[in-house]
Amino acid sequence: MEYIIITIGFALTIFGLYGILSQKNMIKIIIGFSLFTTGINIVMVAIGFIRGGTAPILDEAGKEIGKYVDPLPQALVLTSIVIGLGVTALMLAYVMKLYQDKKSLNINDYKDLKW
Amino acid sequence: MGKKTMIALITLALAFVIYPLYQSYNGSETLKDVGQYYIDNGVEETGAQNLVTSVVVTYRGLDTLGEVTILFLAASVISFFLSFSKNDRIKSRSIRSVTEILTTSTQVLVPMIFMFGVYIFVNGHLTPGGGFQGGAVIASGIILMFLSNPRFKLSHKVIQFVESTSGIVFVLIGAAGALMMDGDFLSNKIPGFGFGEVGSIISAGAIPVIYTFLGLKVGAELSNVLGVFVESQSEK
Amino acid sequence: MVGPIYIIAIALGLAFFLGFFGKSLKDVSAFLMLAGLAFMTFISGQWLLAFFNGSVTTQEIFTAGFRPPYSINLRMGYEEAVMTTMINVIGFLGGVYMFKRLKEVGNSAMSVFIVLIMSLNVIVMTRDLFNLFVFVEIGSIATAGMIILEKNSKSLQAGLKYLMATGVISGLLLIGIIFAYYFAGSLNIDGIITAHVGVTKAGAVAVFLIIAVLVLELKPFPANGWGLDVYQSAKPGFGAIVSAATATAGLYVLYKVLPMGGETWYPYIVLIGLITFVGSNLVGTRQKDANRLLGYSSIGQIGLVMTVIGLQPILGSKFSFIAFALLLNHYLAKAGLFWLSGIIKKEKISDWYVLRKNKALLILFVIFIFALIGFPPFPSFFGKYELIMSLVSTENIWIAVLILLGSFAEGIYMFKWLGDVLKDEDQTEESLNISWNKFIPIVIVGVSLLAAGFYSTPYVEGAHYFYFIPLGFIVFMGLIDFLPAYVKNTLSIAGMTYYSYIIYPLVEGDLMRTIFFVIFMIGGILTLIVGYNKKGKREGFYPVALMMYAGLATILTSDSMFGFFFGWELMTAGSYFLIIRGKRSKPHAYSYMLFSVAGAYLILLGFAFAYTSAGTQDLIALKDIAVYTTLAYTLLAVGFMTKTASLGLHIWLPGAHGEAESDVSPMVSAILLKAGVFGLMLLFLYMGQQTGETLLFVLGWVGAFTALVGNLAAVFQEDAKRLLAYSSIGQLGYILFAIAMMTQLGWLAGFTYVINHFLFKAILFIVVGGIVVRTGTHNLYQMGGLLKKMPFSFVAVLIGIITLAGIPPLSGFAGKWLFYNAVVLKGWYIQGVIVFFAGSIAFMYAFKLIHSIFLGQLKDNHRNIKELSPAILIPAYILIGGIIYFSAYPQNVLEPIGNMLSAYFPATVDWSGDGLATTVLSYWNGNAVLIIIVTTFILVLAYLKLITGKTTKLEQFNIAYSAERPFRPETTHVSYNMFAGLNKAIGFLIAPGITRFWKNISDMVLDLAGFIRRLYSGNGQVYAVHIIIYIVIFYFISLG
Amino acid sequence: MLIVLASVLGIASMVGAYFAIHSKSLTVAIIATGVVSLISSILFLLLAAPDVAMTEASIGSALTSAIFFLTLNKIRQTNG
Repeated sequence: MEYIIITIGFALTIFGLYGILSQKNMIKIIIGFSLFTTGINIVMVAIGFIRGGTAPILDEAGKEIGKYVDPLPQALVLTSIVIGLGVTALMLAYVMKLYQDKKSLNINDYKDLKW
Repeated sequence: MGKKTMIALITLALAFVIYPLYQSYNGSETLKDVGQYYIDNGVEETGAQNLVTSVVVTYRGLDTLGEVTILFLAASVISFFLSFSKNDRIKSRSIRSVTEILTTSTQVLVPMIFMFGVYIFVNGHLTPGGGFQGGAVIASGIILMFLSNPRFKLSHKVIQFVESTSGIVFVLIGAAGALMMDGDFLSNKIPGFGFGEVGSIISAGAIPVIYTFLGLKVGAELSNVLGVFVESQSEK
Repeated sequence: MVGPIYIIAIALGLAFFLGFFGKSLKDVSAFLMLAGLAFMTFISGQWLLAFFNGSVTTQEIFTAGFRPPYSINLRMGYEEAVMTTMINVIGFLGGVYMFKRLKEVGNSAMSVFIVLIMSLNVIVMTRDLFNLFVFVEIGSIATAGMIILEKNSKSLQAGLKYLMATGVISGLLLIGIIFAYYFAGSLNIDGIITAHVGVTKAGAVAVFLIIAVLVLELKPFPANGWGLDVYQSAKPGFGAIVSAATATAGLYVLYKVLPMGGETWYPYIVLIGLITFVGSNLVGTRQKDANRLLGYSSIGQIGLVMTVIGLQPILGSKFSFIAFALLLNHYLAKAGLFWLSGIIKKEKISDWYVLRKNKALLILFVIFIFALIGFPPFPSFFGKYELIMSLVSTENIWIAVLILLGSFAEGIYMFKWLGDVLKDEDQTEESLNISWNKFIPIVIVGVSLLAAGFYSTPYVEGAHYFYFIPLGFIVFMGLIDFLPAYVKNTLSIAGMTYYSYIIYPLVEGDLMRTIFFVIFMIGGILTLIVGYNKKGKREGFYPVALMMYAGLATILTSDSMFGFFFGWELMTAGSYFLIIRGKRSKPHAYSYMLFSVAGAYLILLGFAFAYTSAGTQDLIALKDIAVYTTLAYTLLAVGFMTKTASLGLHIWLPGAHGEAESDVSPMVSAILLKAGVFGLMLLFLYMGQQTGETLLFVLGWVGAFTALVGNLAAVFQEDAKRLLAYSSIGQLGYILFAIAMMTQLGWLAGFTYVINHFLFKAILFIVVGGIVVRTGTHNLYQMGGLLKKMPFSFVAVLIGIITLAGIPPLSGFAGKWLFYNAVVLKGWYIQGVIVFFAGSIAFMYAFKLIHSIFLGQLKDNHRNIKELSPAILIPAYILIGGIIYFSAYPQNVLEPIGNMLSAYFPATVDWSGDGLATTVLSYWNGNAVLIIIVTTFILVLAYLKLITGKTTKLEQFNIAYSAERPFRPETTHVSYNMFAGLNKAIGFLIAPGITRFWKNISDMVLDLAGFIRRLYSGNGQVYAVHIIIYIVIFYFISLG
Repeated sequence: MLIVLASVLGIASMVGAYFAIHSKSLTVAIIATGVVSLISSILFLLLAAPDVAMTEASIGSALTSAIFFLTLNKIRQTNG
C-alpha cells in the first residue's frame, strides 16, 4: 500500500511541477504549486510509515498494537502544510495585485524586467 | 517540437533525476533511531501521549516557532498590499442577498465551530490535532461569518491583540525555558507546569499551554489573511 | 554573556510585540526595531569578541533540552559568530538606512524586516536540515515582502517571480531532506555527514538535491533571472541586505552542508562558482541599469566566494583568510553601492554624475569600485593575490585564469561606470538630498573597508604595514582638500621629500633602483613644482598624484613580489585618476585602466608562476627559477609592456597622455612610463639569462616596430601634446629594443635612453603643456611665432628636441652612439635599420614641433601672450641642468652602471680614458664632443649676429586669395599636414589596425554578452524552467 | 483491501490533478485541487497519520480553496 501511496506522491509532485512550468494562467501556476507541495507531503509521510504501525499516539488503543509509525516526518509535514498555505496565500495576493495593474492573468504579460 | 512538449521533457528529465529516490524506497519494517527514541522516551520526557504533538511542540519546537512566524509574515506582507493604495480598502463589500437559513445557521454554528477548534488544540497532547488544526477550524468559522453577514467586519484590533499576545507568550515560554532550564530554549519542563498524569488534560508540562496559544495565534493569523482577502473585495 | 538563542527570542518577541502598536506609535515602534537590531548585533558581537580573545569555545545550543539528533541544535562557533555579526551589523545599518520608509509602511514592515534578519542568523547557526528549510522559507517570504516596499508594478512582478523560483527550489529541498532522513536516520547535519549517505546512488541524489538547492539559493548564473529582478526592482536599501546579508548566510550554509556529500562535491562547486563569476560579470558589461548592474556584480562576487568554498580542500590553511577577505569585501562594498544608489535615485548608470555634488559620497563610491575590482589596500586585493598564488602553485592554473578573466569583465563595467560618474557632462542643477540616516551607514562601510584592508596585512606573506604610511598621508591630504592649491602643493612636496629621505636607504646599495629613485622621486618633486602655476583649490589632485608616487616608491623599495604588485596597483589607480582629470580624458582613461588591469593580471600570473617555481615571495628569487621559466617571463614581460605601451598595447597612451592636464602629462609620460621600464629591466636582469634567445629576439622586433610606428605617428600629429605622446611610444620602443639585446652596451644604451627620455620628455611636456594652456589650443597650426614672446621656453624646447633627436652634443647622441655600437656587436642589423629609420623620423617631428610653435608668423590672438611662469620654467631648467651634466660627464653615470652590468653581461666598454668610452668599434668622449660642438655653435652664432645687419626684415601679413579667406585656413599653414609626402609613402604603417583589432574584440565580447542575456526573458515561468534545467544538467555532470 | 482503496484514491487524485491543471474553467480547477487535497488527507489516514490528515483537510483543502475562491472573486470583480 505504501508503495502505491508514495507513487501517487511522486506523480503529483511531477504533475504539479509540469503545471507550474507549462501553464500560462497565473492562478493555474499556483494550483500547480499546490499539487506540487501536496505530492511532496505525501512522499514525506510515506517515508515515515512502518508496515503494520499505528498512529504514534500512546494511549490505551495504541499500546495494544505496540507498533507505531515514525512521528518525526508527520511533524515535518505539519510544518510543511502550514508553510504551503502561507506561500500560496502570498502568491495569490501578488496575482491579485498584478491583475489590478494589467487586467491579465497571463504570466507572459509581466515581463517588464528583463536582461 | 512544441513548447509544451519541451516542458514535458524537462519535467520528465527531473523525474529521471529523482527516480533513484523513488526506486530506493522499500517500505520500512523498523523505525529510524530518532523515531524509535521518540516512541521509547517521548511520553516520559514530554508527558504527552500524542507523540506528533511532543515532536511538534517540544523536540522540534523551533521549527514550529518558525512555522508560526511564516504565517505571521504572510499575514503581514499581505497587509502591505492594503497600504498599497488607500482607495482599495472599501468600507463595505458587495452586498449580496444572503439567505435566512445561512444567517441563522451561522449564528448557531459559529460558536460551536469555535468551541470545536478550542477543543482540538486543548487536547492536542492527547488526541490527533493541535494548534494548527484548531486554529484552522476557528478560521473556517470566521469564513462562515464573512459569508453569512456581508457587513461583518473583522476587528483588526482584536485579531492583532490575540495574535501578538499569543505570539509573545509562545516566545516567553520558550525564553523561560532558556532562563530557568540552563539555556534550553522551548523546553516544556518549566517550573510551575507539572507533568501530571499522562493521558489527562492537565499534563505534559507546558505543551497544552503552548498549543493553546499556538492555536489562538494560528487562528488569528489565518483569520487575518482571510480578512485581508475578503476586505479587498471591492466594487469597482 | 547573552546566549545566541536570545537573538531569536528578541527578534520574534519584538516582531509580535509591534502588533500591539497602532499607527500613532510608529516612532516608538521604529525605535524599538532599531533597538532590537542593535541588541542582536550586540549579542553576536560579544560572542565574536569572546572568540577573538579565545575566552570561549564553540557552543552547542540544544533547544528543548534534548541532544541532537532528537531535537534541533544550534551552534555558535567562531565562524558562526563572524557570520551572524556580519548579518546583524548590516541589518542594523540597513534598519537605520531604511528607517523612514519602514516607518511609512508601518509596524508590519518593521516586523518583517527584523524577522528576516533573525532568520538569516538562524540559517547560519542551525545544525538541523529541516530547521534550515523552515528558516530559509522565512527568509524567502520576508524577502518577497520587502521587495514590495518599492510600490510599483515592477517590484510586484519581481516578487512573484522570486516566490515562484523559491517555491520550486524549496520543494526540491524538502524532497532531498526527507530522503536524507530516510537514509541517515537523522536530520542533523553532523549526523548525516557521519552517516555517509552519498555512498549509495539514491543517497547521493538526496545529497545532490540539498546541495543543488542551496547553490540555487545563491542565484548561480544563468539560472538566476529571478534574483536579478529582485536586485533591480527592490528598494536599494533592501538590495543591500539581499546582497550582503542574505548572500553571507547562503554562502555559509553551502560551506556548512558541503561535507555531507564528501570530497567529490567540491570540484563541482568550483565549476559552478566560476561559471557564475565569469558569466555574470560578462553579461553585466551590457547593463545600463544601476541596480541591475549591482545585481550582476553581486552574483558574480558571490560566485567567486562560492569558487573559493569549493577550493577549500586545495587552499588548505589559506582558505579561511581568502574566503573571508573576499566575502567581507563584497559585503561592505556592495552594501555601500546599493545604499549610494538609494541616495542617487537614478536608474541609468550614466546619470550617476550627480554624485559629484557630494565629494564625500564620490570618494566612497570610488572606494567601493576599487574594492570590488581588487585594488590595494582593500581586502579583496589581499584575498585575490593569495588566491591566485595558491591556485597556480597547486597547478590549478585554469581556475586562476578564469578568475582573472571574470575580474577583468567586472572591471569593464565598473570602470565604465566610474568614468561616467567622474567625467560625464553635468546636465542638471539638482542637488543631492542626503539625510543623515542614509549617509552614516555608507560612511561606516567605507571606512570599514579601509580598516579591513589594513588588518589583512599580517595574513599575507610579504605584506608590511610599512606600505600604509604613504596611504595615511594621502588620506590626510584628502582631508585638507579644502585648502588652496599652493599650500597643498608645498605640503605634498614636503611629504614626498621626507618620504624619499626615509626610503633612500632602502635603495642606496642598488644602482638600478637608485637611478629609478631619482627619476620617480626627484622627478616627481620637480613636476609637482609645476603645480604652483595652478590657481584655486585643485580639488582632488594631490591625493591621487601622491597615490601614484606612493605606488612608485613601493615598487622601488619592495623586495617581495607582493610589495611590488601592491605598489604597481597603487600606482595604476593613482595614475588613472590623474589621467581622467583631463577635459576630454574619459575614454582614454578608460582604455588606460583596462589595459593596466589586464597587464596587472598578467603580472600577477607571472609572479604566481615564479612563486610556484621558487617557493618564495622574494623578488630576487626570480633569478633562479627552474620550471615555468619562459611562461613566467613572457607573462611578466607582456604585463610590463602594457605600461610601457609597446606596439599592440599602446592605443591608450596617446589620448591618455595627450589629454591630461598640463602638469600631469610630464608625470605620466616622463615618470610613470618608467615604472614599466623598471619592471622590464628587473625582469630581464633577473630572468633574461635563463630564458631562450627566441623570446628576446621577438621582444627586440617588437621594440623596433614600436619605435617606428610611434615615431611615424608622431610625425603626422597636428596636436602638440599627442605628438609628444606618440614620441614617448617610439622612445620606449628604443628602450625595449636596447635592453632586449641583453648585452652590456645595449643595456648602457637602454639606461641612457631611460635617463634622457625622463629628462627631455619632462621638459617638453612641462613647457609645451604650459604653452598649450597659454595659447588655448592643442593644435600646432594655430600656434607660431612665439619665439620672441617666450624665449626661455624656446631654449628649453630646443634643448629638449636636440636630446630627443639624438643630435650631438647632448646626451641623446650618447645614447645613439652606444646604441649603434650595441646593434653592430649584437648583429641585429635589420632591426637596427628599422630603429635607425625611426630615429631619423624623430628629427622630423622634433623639427615640426619647434618650428610650428616658435617660428613663423605670430597669430593675432597671441599678440599679448606672456612668457611661461617661473613655476614652469624653473623645473624645466633644473632638468636642462641634468641634461647638460649628463651630456658633459656621461661617464660619471654610465661607468658605475657599466660596472654594475658587468655582473650580468661580459664587459664590452672600456672607461679607462678620462671621459673616454671605448668599444671594439669606436670611441666617444662626451666632454670633448660637448666642448667642440658648443664652441662651433657659438662661433656660428656670433658670425650670424655679425651679418644680421644685411638681412631684410619682413612685416607680417595675412593670407588672402583674391580678397577671400581660404575655406579652411589651417590647410594653408606650413605645419598642417607637414609631411604629406611621407604620409603618402609609408603612412599605411600607422593605419589604425591595432585600434580596430581591440575594438573588434570588445565588440565581440559585448555581442556575446548581449546574446547570453537574452536568456533573461523576464518571464518568471521561464526562470523556473531554467532552475529545473540547471538541476538536471548539474545532475548529469555530477552524478550522471 | 487497503491496496485497492489506495489504488482507487490514486486514480482519483490523478484525475483530479488532470482537471486542476487542464480544465478551462478556473472554478473547476480550484475544486479539483481541493479534491486532490482531500484525497491526500485520506491517504494520510491510511498512513496512520491522523494529525496530518486533519491539518491537510482543514488547511490544505478548506482554507486554501477558500483563499483561491476569494482571489477569483476579486479578479472577476475587477474585471466587471
